[in-house]
Amino acid sequence: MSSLDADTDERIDAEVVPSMTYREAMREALRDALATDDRVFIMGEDVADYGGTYAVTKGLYEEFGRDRVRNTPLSESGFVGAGIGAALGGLRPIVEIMTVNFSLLALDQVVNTAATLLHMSGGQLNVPLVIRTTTGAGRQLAAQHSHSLEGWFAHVPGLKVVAPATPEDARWMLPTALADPNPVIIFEHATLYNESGPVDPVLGPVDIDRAAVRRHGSDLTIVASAGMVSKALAAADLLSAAGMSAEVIDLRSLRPLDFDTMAASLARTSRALVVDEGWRTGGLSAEISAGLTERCFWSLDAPIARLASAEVPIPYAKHLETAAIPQIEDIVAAAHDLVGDR
Amino acid sequence: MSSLDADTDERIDAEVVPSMTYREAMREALRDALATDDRVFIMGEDVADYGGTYAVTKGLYEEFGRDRVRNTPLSESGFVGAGIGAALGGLRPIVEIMTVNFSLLALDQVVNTAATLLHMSGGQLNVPLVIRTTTGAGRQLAAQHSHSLEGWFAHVPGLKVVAPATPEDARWMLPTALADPNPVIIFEHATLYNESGPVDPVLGPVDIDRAAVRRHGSDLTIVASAGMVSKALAAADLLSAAGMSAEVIDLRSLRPLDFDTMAASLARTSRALVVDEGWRTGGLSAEISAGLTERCFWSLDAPIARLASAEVPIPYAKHLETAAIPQIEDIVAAAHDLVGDR
Amino acid sequence: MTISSSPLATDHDLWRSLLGDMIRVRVFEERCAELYGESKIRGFLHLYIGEEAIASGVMSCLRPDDAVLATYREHGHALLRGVSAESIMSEMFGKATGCSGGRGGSMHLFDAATRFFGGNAIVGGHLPVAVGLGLADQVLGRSGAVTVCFFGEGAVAEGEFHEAMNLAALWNVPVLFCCENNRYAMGTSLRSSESQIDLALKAASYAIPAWSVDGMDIVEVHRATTKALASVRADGGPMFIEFQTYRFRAHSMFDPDLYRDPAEVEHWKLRDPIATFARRLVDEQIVTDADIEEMWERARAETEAAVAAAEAAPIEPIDTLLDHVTRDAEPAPHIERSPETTTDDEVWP
Amino acid sequence: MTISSSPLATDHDLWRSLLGDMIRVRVFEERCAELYGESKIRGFLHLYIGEEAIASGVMSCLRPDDAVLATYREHGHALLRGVSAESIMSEMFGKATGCSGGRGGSMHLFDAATRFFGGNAIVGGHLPVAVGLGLADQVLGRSGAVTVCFFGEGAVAEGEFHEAMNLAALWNVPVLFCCENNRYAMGTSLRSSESQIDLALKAASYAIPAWSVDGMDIVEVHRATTKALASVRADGGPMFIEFQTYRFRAHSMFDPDLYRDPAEVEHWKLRDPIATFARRLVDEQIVTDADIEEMWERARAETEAAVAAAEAAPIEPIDTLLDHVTRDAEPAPHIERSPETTTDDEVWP
Ligand SMILES: Cc1ncc(C[n+]2csc(CCOP(=O)(O)OP(=O)(O)O)c2C)c(N)n1
Ligand SMILES: Cc1ncc(C[n+]2csc(CCOP(=O)(O)OP(=O)(O)O)c2C)c(N)n1
Ligand SMILES: [Mg+2]
Ligand SMILES: [Mg+2]
Repeated sequence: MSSLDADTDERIDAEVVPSMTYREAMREALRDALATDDRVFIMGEDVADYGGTYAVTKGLYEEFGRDRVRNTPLSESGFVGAGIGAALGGLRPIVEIMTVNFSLLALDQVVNTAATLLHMSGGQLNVPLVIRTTTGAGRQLAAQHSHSLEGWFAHVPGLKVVAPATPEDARWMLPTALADPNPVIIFEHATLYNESGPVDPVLGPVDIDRAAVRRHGSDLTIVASAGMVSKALAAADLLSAAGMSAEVIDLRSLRPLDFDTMAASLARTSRALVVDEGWRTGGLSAEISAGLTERCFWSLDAPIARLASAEVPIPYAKHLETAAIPQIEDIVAAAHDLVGDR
Repeated sequence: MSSLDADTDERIDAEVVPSMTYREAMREALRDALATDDRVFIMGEDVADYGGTYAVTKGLYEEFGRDRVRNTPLSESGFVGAGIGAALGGLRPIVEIMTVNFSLLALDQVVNTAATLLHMSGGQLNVPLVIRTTTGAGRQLAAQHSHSLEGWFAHVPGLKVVAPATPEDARWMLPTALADPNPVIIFEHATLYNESGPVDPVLGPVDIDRAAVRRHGSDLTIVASAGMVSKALAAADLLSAAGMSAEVIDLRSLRPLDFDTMAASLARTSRALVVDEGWRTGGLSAEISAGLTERCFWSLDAPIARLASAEVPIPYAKHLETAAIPQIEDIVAAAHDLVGDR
Repeated sequence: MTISSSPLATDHDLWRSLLGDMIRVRVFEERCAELYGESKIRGFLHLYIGEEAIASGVMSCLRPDDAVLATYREHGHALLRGVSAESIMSEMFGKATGCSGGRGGSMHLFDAATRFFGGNAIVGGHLPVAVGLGLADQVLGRSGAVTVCFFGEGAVAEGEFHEAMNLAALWNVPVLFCCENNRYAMGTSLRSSESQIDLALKAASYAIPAWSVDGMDIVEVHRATTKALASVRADGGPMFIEFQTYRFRAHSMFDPDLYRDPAEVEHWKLRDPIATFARRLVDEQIVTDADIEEMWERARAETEAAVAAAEAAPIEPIDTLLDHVTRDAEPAPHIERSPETTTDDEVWP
Repeated sequence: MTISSSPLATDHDLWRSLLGDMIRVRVFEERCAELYGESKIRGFLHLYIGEEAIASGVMSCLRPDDAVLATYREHGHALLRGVSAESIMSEMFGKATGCSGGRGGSMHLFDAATRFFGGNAIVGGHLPVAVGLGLADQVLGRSGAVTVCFFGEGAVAEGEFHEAMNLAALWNVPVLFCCENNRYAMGTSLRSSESQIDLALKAASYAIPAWSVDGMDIVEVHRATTKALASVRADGGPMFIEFQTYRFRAHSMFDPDLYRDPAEVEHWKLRDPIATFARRLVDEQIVTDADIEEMWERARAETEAAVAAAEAAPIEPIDTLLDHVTRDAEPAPHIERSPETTTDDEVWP
C-alpha cells in the first residue's frame, strides 16, 4: 500500500453527518489553520511536496507555498528547537516529528527548553508551539519504529499532551492546541489514518483537557486512548453480547489527565480496566491506576486492572507483534477477569 | 564549595567497619574495576585529569592513563553511541553522562539501540554497557539541572536501572553491573556524594535486582530510593518518637522493581507511602502504587499514598526548591495522614 | 581501448565475482518487491536497486575481522557480507530461522558470525556505534581490523553524524565511513537539506581525509575502497568516501515517488551499475554472455531456494515473546548486606 | 602612533562608553564572587571575567528589535543588553524582583522587554532556538532585525551546533553566531575536544561566512561585529564570528581550576581587555585616569545599589510554587461532541 493508495478511500460519503478519514480530518484542520492565521506554518521532514510520510500534509504545500509548509533536513533536535524559537518570535509553528521514535533525538529541546522556559523566565516567555507526531505499533515496523512513548511526555510539567482517537478530534483539537499559549504535543496513532468517522464541519475548537465517555455501561469502566479506543469499543460490543456492560472512556488528553470524568464513571461501575499501548511498567496505565485508586479506593470492588503492551521491544513478526500489543480479545478476557473477580 | 573542598571530608575513619563517603565508595569501585579487568574503561566529559564534575573519577586518570579514563567532547549522543559500539567490540565501557539532564541528548542511543539491540538481533548482540549519571535536585541548580528522570529509564525493556542510596551500594553495585551482559544505568544522587556510611571492604558484588529493608517497622511501609532513602529514614525516626513504627524500603533497583520485598512488607503493615523525587504524574511512584495495589489490594487498609515532587520545573530560589521536593517533614505528615486515615 | 590498458586487465576472477555479487543482490531484491506485493514481506521495505555497486565493491575488500554497519536499506550489504539469502529472506518472512529470529525484519538484519551489526532504522544512529567498534579494535590491538559504516547522505544533517565524525577523528579510530549519496532522503533532495552539498568538505572540517567516487562504477568503488582501507588499516585513522549513486526505485514500498522527474530516473538508469559493467566485461572479453546468463540463473536459484526455505520455515512460538529482552546474567551472589540502619523498638499499639 | 592614524580617532564617546561597559560587568561579577562566598548567591555561578570585551563590543552594536541568546555565563550579556543590575542581582538572590522571579538564578536570566532570551544551561541547546527566532524575523518581515547567539567553543562538538548551522544557512536566516572561544570547556581544552580546531572552517562547511577575531581587543570586537551585522541586516543570512578569548577565573565556583598552567592564565591576564583598553584610551588622551576612576566608582555604586535592593527584596510566596508552569489558555469553548458511539441496552444483572 503506498501513501497514495492510502488516500483513495478518502471520498467523503455524502451523508447527513459528513464522514471523513482521520487523515483527511487532520489535513482539514491544518488547512484551516494555515488559511485563517498567517502566523501558522508547518515544518518537518518531507511535509512539503512529498505531502508527509503519512500523506497528512498532502496538497498543503501546493496551496500555501514553501514558507508556510516548510521542509526540514533530518535534524529533529534542530528543527524542534527552531520551532521553539519561531514561537518565541511570534509565529505559531506546527512541527511535525515524523514519528515519536525520532522524537528521542529532540527530547532535550522539548523537556529542557519548551517545557521549562515559561517557568524559568518567571512567567515571561511562553512557547506556543504545537508538535504533531505519530505513535504506536501494529504495522510490523519493529522495535525502532513502534514506540508508544506518550506516557513520557505526559510526565513533564509545562507540556500539554493530547491524543485524538476519532476523526472529529483530529479535526477540532488542533485549533484549540494552536490557541493554547503552551507547548502542546499531538499524538496521532499511525493505524488510525485510514479510519473514517463523523466529523462535524462547523463544530469549532473543542476542549483538549477533558476525557469523553464514548460508550455508557454499568459493569466496568474501560479507559483507553488513541489506537486503543476503537479496540476497547469493539471489546465492549463483544462483552455486551456476553451480557457485560462496559463503559468506555477515551482519555483524549494525556496531560492533564481528566480524573474527574474517570472517577465519575468509576463511581457508577466500581471496576476499571486501563488499556494502554505503551509498556506496562511505569507507563501511563500506572498513573491512571494509581490516580484512580487514590480517588476511588473505598468504592472499588476490585483493584484497577491494567492491560498494556508486553515488556519487549516490539517484534517484527506479525504473530509476535500481535501478541505484544493489547488486542480486542485481550481486553475482553481482562474484563471478564476483572468482573469475575470476587 | 569547590569539588576540592568536597573531597576534604573523605578521610576514612579507622573504625571497625570502615566508613567512607559515597563518592569515595564509587571511586573505589571504579578503581577496582579498572585494576581487575583490562576491558573496562571510563569515558565521559572531564572524567580524566579534571577528575569528573563531582570528583568521582579523581586520580584514576593519573593511575590508569588516558586510554582507560578517556575524556570526551560535549557530545552525549556520540559518546553514548560509541560506548555501545565499544561494548559490542568486546570492551566493558563505563560511560559517565555528567547528569541525567544531559542524557536527554543521548536517549535515542539508549532506547533505540542499547535497549533494543539484543532483541532486534534475535538474541545475538548484547550490549554490556554501564552508564553512570547523577540525578536529583536540592542544590539550587534550577530547572535544567535538577531533573529526576529515573522513572523514564525504568520504563524501558532491555535496560536495567539501579540507584545506590548508600556508600556500600555505591561500592558494590558496580562490579555486578559490569558483569551483567545488558545495559545497566546507575543513578547516583548528587546530594549523596559527601554522605558517609559503612562500606564492607571485602563484601564483593551484590545483587542489583532486589530492594532492601533499611529499617523494620509495623505500622506502614515507606518505599524510597536514592536521595529519598535517608529522608525516609530520618522521617521514620521522627515518627518513631511520635509512636509510629515505619518500615523503610530502599528500592535499590528501579528496573526490575522488587515487588516481592515490597509486598512482603505491606503484608505486615497494610499501608504504604511511596516517596519519589520525580514528578508525580506518570512517575516511578505511580508504578509502585499501581503494582503494589494489584498485588495487595485486599489486604490494604488504605490506598497506597504517594509523595512526589511538585509538578513544576525545579525553581532556583531555595525556599521554592525546598517546597518542590519531598522533605522529611512532608514524609512525616504524609505518614500521619496515611495511618490516621480510616 | 586495448585490453592491456584497461584497469580490468588483470584480476579477471575478481571482476567476474563482483558482477555476480551485484546480480545476486538485484535478483534477491526484485524478488523481495514481488513478495511484498504478495504480503509475504511486511513492514517497511527499502530496496537498494541501482546502488549495488557500492556494497558489492566495498564488501569485496573486507576481511572477516572487519565489522560492518548499515541502514534499513541493507539487504545487499548483509548478503554480500556473507549472511545467507535464506536467513535474510526468512527474516523478512518473520520466521524463526531468520537472521534475527524474525524479530527484526527487513530493517534489522544482524549476524554476529560475520560481524554484521545491522540494520539501524534511525537515520544516523549507527554512526557513533561504528566509532565505538573502531575504538574497541584500537584498544584491543586488533591491528588492521576496520569498521565499515554505510549511511545515506540524508544522515549528514543529523547531529549524530557530526558527533561521530569528530569522535572518530579525535580518537583516530579505524572506521571507514561510506556515504551512499543517492541524492534523496525520502523526498528531500540533498540540495534542499544541506547548505553545503560538497560532502567531502564536511569530512574535511573534521580533518578526516575524504573523497568522492562514482558509485555507479564498481571498478571505481573497488579501487577507492582498496586505497582507503589500506590507509585505514595502516594508519588506524578514519576515512570518508562519498559514493555518488541513485536509487532506481521509490524510497520504500510506501513511497509514491512523485518528487523525482521521471526523466532523471531514466537518465540514471542508463548508468545501471550491472548493465554497464556487464557490457564492459563482455567488451573486454572477460566474460561471455553465457557466463552472465549463468550468473543470473544462479542468483535466481539462490533466491528461489531462499524463498522456499523461508516459506517452509517455522515461526517462533508465541511463548518466546519475552525472550531476548535481556540476557540472563550470571546469578549475582546473594550477600548479606550491612545490617539495616535501624530497627524500631517501639511498636504502635 | 599619532592619534589621527589610530582607529580610535573618532567616536570618543563610543570608546568611553565601551570601557565603562566592561568595567560595569567586571565590578558586578567580582561582587557576585564575593556574594557566593557569603552564600547569598547559590547554585552554579559562572563568571565572565576576562571575556568582557565580547559582550560589551557586540551588545553596543545592537538595536532594540534584535534578539539575544546566551549561555549560563551570561550576567554580562544581560546587563549590557539593558537588564538592570538590580533585577539580575535579585535573581541570583532568588528574590521575587529578580528578572526571572527568582526561579531561574544565575544561569537563567531572562527579559522579554529587551528581547533577552536567556540564559540556557544546556550546552548548545539555544542554537536551534536562535535559528527559529531568526526565522520569525524573516517570515514576519522584521527587516534588519538580527538574532545574536552567544555560545562557548565547547558547544561546537554538540550535534545541535551542526544542525543549527545547517538550518540557519539553508534558510538564510538573520542570525549572528558569536562563538566565545575561551579555549576550555570546563577542564577540556579545544584541542582535546575537536579534531579540527579552526572553528571558522566549521562554519565554512555550512557555507556560512565566518571569521576569527581577537576577543580581548574591544576595538576589534566592535569593528568585526559592526561589519558582520551590516551584512546580516542587509542580506538576511547568518554569519559566524569566533572571538578568541580567555576566562580568568575557574569555570564555576565548583571548579578547582587545576587543568590550566598558572603561567598560561597569567599570560592571558596581561591581555586583560579592560586594563589594556584603559591604557590605550589614556595614551590616546581619550580619557583621563580620573575618568576611569569615576567609571569604576559608578560601577561600584550601581552594583552596591543592586546588592542592597536584592537584600531588601521580598521572596516569592511559597503558594506561588506552581505558577508559570503553564500559562492559562483562553478557556476552550465547551462544545458537545458527537454523541457517544454506542450505549448499552442491556445491563448486567
Ligand atoms: C532520525 C530519523 N528521522 C527520520 C527517519 C525517517 N526516514 C527514514 S529513511 C529517511 C531518509 C534517509 O535518507 P538517506 O539518509 O539519504 O538514506 P537513503 O534512504 O537515501 O538510503 C527518513 C527521513 C528515520 N528513520 N530516522
Ligand atoms: C549538554 C550539556 N552537557 C554538559 C554540560 C555541563 N557543562 C556545563 S558548561 C560546560 C562547558 C562548556 O564549555 P564552553 O561551551 O566552551 O563554554 P564556556 O563555559 O567555556 O563559556 C559543560 C561541559 C551541560 N551544561 N550541557
Ligand atoms: Mg539518500
Ligand atoms: Mg569555553
